[in-house]
Amino acid sequence: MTPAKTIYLDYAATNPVDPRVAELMIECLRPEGAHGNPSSGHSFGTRARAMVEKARQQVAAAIGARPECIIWTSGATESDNLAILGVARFHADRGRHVVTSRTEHKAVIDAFKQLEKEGFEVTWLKPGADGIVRPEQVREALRPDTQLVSLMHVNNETGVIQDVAAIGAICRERGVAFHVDAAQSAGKLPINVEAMNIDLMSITAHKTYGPKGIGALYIRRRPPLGLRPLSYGGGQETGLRSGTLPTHQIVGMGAAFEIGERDREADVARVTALRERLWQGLNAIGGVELNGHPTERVAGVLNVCFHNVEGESLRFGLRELAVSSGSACSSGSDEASYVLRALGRTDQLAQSSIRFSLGRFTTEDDIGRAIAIVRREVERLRALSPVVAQSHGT
Amino acid sequence: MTPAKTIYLDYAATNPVDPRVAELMIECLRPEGAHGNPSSGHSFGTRARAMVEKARQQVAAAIGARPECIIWTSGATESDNLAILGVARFHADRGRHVVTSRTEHKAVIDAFKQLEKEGFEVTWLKPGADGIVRPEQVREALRPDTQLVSLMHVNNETGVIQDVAAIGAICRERGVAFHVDAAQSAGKLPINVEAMNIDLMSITAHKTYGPKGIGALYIRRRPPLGLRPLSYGGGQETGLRSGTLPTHQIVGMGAAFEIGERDREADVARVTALRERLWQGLNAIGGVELNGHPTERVAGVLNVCFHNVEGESLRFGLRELAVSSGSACSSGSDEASYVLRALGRTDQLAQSSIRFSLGRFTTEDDIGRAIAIVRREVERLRALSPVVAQSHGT
Amino acid sequence: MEPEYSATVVDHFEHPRNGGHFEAGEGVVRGTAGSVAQGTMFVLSARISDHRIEAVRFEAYGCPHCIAAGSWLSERLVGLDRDQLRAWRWRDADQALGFPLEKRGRLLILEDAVHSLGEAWPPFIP
Amino acid sequence: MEPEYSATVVDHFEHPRNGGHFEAGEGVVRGTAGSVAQGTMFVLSARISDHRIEAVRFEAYGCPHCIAAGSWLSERLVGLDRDQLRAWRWRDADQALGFPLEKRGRLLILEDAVHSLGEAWPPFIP
Ligand SMILES: Cc1ncc(COP(=O)(O)O)c(C=O)c1O
Ligand SMILES: Cc1ncc(COP(=O)(O)O)c(C=O)c1O
Repeated sequence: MTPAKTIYLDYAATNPVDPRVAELMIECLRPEGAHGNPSSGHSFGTRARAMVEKARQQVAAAIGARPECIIWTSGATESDNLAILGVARFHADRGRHVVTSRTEHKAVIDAFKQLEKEGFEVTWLKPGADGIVRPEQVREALRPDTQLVSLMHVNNETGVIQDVAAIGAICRERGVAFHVDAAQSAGKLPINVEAMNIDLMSITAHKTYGPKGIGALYIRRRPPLGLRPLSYGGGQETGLRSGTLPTHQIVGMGAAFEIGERDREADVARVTALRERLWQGLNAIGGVELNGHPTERVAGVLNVCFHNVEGESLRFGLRELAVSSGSACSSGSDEASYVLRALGRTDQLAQSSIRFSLGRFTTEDDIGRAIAIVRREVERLRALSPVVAQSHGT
Repeated sequence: MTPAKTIYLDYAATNPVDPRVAELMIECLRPEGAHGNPSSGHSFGTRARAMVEKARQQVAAAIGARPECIIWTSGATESDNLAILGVARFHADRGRHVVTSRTEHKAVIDAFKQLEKEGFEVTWLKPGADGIVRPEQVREALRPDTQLVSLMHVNNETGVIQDVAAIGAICRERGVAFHVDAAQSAGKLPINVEAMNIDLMSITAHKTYGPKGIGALYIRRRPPLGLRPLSYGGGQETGLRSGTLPTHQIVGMGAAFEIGERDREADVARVTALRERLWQGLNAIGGVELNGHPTERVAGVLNVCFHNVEGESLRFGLRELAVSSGSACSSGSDEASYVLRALGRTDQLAQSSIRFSLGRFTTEDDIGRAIAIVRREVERLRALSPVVAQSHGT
Repeated sequence: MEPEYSATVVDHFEHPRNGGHFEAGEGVVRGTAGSVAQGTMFVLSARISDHRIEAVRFEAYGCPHCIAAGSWLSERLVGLDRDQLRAWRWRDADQALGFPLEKRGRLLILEDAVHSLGEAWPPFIP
Repeated sequence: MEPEYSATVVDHFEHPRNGGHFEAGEGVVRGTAGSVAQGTMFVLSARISDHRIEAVRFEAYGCPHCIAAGSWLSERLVGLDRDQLRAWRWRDADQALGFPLEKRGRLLILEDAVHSLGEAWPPFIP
C-alpha cells in the first residue's frame, strides 16, 4: 500500500506543509537565503532577525497577542512543559496545588505527573460524557494555594471545544495562572488571548500547515509571570528558551499562522461541509456513535465508535485510510484511548473508535471513497462476527 | 551594506545549509513529500519513520555510535541541558559533585550554574593560556561523589581542541559519566564515541551545513545511563524527548552528517589552506596575536587580537565582513568574551579580538578581500590612535 | 507502530474461508469460546458425517490474527474425528500464522472453541 | 545586536576630519584625557593664533561614537578662545552625534580633554 493510494484523514496528527509556506521556507534554505544566525550582529544576522521578528508579529496577530509575548519553542510539547513546569516550579513556594483534566494531551498529563513527583498536588478534573469540563468544575477546584490551571482548547482525539474564555475569567478573578494548549485550535477557531484571559498558550506549526519542530508559547507580560526555563544557555527569547533560532522554521510558522487566520472562515466552512458528509455516510452504515459533544466541536475532527467491530481488525481493514485511534504518539499501542475511557466508553468501544480528521487538502472524492471503504470493511467484519444478531445497529 | 556584498566569515556561529542537504529537505516539504507523523501507524507515518531512522543511522555512523544511542533534540543547547541536567538530577542521590571548565559554551555553563542552584558543587576547571584543559586537571578534580564531567571537544570562540579521548579514559576508569559538547567538531575532526569513551555527546546540524533547530544527543546505552528528561509527553525517543519528530529537519541533519564525514578530509585540507593564508595576511599587518593554542585547533576558526585598536570601532570598521567577537548569542553585548578572559587576555585585548571562521563555501577571493579590508581598517584606526607610538606592532 | 502481519494472515483476513455458520440441525454442532469483553470470541459450527467433520464455518470477533486463525482453522478441521478434535492444540495455528508473543493467549481461546466443538459432538452422531 | 550609529557618526567615523597631531612647537598646545584601560582616550592638539584656536587635530582610542566625536570636535573648536574652551560642555557633542545613554560617560572624557587643552593654553601665548 503506497501513500499515494492512501487517503490522508489524519490532519489532527500532523498536516502537510501548505505549499505557500513551503515556498518561503525553501527560500531560506537556498544558498542566497537568510542563513545567518539571528543573534549575530552583522548583516546576515540582522536579515535573519528581521524575518524572525516578522514571523513573531504574524503569530501574535493571529492570536490577539503582542509580539513580545511570543517565544519560540520546538513545538507544543515543549511549550506545554515550559508553561506548566515553568510556572509551577517558579512559584512553588507560594503554593503547590495545580489543576488540569484527564483528557489533556500527554504533554500536559505527563508534565503534571512530573509535578506530582515533585510534591505538587494535582486536581484531575473529569469531563462529562460529552468531553466538556464545565467552568464550574474549575471554580470548585480552586484553592488558596492553587498556582496554575491548564486546560486544552480543542481536544486532539475528539475535537471537542472547551469554553476557555469562561474558565479564563474564573482564573483571572482568582489570580490563578491559566494555561491553554491550543495546538489543535489555532487556525480553526477564533483566539484572542487577551479577551479570553489566557496567561500562557501553547501552539505548534505542524497542526496549522506549517513545519514540524517549531512551536511557540504565548506568555502574558503585564503583569509579568515568573517562569523557570527548561534549559539554559545563550539567553535567546529573554532567557526563557536558549538555542540558535531556526529562521526557516520560524518563517514557516509565521506564514502558516497568517494564512491560517486569514483563510480561517473559508477553510472551516469547507471542512465542516466535508465532515458533515462523512458523518452522514458513516451514520448510514448503522451501529456507529459519535464520541464527544455533538456540536461543541472543531470542524475537522470526527471520532466515531463502531459497535460490533473489533478495533485492530477495523484499523487494519481500513489501512487504505490514514486515520488514527488515540493520538499519534501512542497509536498502534494496544491500549484503549485514555481520552475516550475518561468519557465513559468501555475499553472495547474505545478500541473500536476511529478518528477521522480532515483538513485543507481533503477533497470531496477523498470523503466519498472513505465512506465506501469504511462501509465495505465494517459490513464485512460484522458479517463474520458472532455477536451482530444480538446487538443494535445492523 | 547588503549581505550580498558582505563576506561571510562566521561559520562558527552558523552555516548555510549545503544545497545537497537543502534539496532533500525541500523534497520533504513538498505536497508529495513525507509529511506524515513518524509516530503514526499508517503508511504516511511509516514512510516518515523510515526516513527518520535512516537519518539516525547516518548520524550514528558519522560518530561511531549505534543508531539506538542517538536521540533527536532541537539543537546542541537542548542536548547539553538534557545531558547535564538529566544525568545530574537523575543521579543526585548518589553524589552532587560535577566538573566542567570556564571556557565551555553558555549552554553548558548556564546548565551547571542551574545545578549550583539545585545544591550541586561544581568544579570549574581553568584552562591554560592556550585554552587547553590538561587531562591531569580532570583527574585531580574527580572525587568519590563526582557524577559528571562535561568538556567541549572544540571551543567555539578559539577553535582549540581538547584531548577528549584522554579525558574520556580517565572518566571511564573512575566510573564518572563524561559528556562532550561536539557542536563545533562534528564534520571537522574524526569522532568515535566508543573509542573516546564518551558517554554523552551533544551535536547540532547547523554547524555542519544542516538546518538550524535540530540536533541530537548521543547517549551510551550499555550499560544504560539514567537520565531525567527535560520535558514529558508523547514518549518519543524512548521517553527522553517527547514531541512530534520533524522529518524534514532530521533528514537534513542525517544528510549533513553523512556528507560532512564523507568529505571531511578534503574539506579540512581546503579550509586549513585558506585559514593559513588568512593568518599570514593578518600577521603581516603587525600587532596581532593568535588567541588559543597555535596548533591544537580546528581548521576553520582563527581568533585574533589586534593591539591598539578599540574593539567596537574595529568591528564597525569591518562590517563588510560577517565575523564575530564572542559567541553569536552574546555578541553585540559590550562584555568582553569570558572565554578569552579565562585565557588571561585583558578586557581590552579580549574586546579587540575578532573570530574569523571559514567553511565549505569560503573562497580564495573572500580571504584576499578580507585581508585587504582588515589591513585598511586596522591601519586607519591605528593612525588615529594616540597610543600607537609607544606600543609593539607598527 | 502497527503490528506486523504475515502474508498468510493478510490473505486469510482479506479472503476469509468459510465465514458464517450452519443453521442448527441434524449433524450440525457448535463450539464457542471467548467474549467481546475479552476482545476475542470464536464461534465454530461443523457439519458431521460418517464420524468425521465434513465442513466448518467460523465466526470471529477479534484482531486480524484471530480472524485469520478462524479462517485457516475452518479448512484444517475438515476430515478430523471427535478424538482428533479433542486433541487439537494451538501450536499448529501459531506455526502457520505466526502469532506475536503477546497474542498467544488468543490462540488458547481458539483451542477452547475447538474443544468446545468436540464437547458438543455427541458420541451417537453417525 | 550591534549598536545603532547615526548618519553623522558614520560619516565622521569613515571620514574623520583633522586626524593626527601638530608637532610640539610655538603656538601648539595639547590636551589629553582617558586611557586605553578605560577603553576611551582622546588627545587633542591645537594651534593657537591671536588668542583663538586656529586649527585642531585629534587622536582617539575608542568606539565609533568617540572617534566621530573627536572628528566633529576638531571642526567646532576653531575660533574659540581660552575661556570658551574652558566653558565647553559635552551636551553640544551629544546633541550633534546622538550618543546612546550608556556611552555618555565617554563624552565626559572628551570634555576633560577639551578642558585639559584649556589648562595647557598658557595665558601668555599671543
Ligand atoms: C493538543 C495537543 N497538544 C500538544 C501536542 C504536541 O505538539 P508537538 O508535536 O508540536 O510537540 C499535540 C500534537 O501532537 C496536540 O494535539
Ligand atoms: C560549542 C557549542 N555548544 C552549543 C552550541 C549551541 O548550539 P545550538 O545553537 O544548536 O543550540 C553552540 C553554538 O551555538 C556551540 O558552538
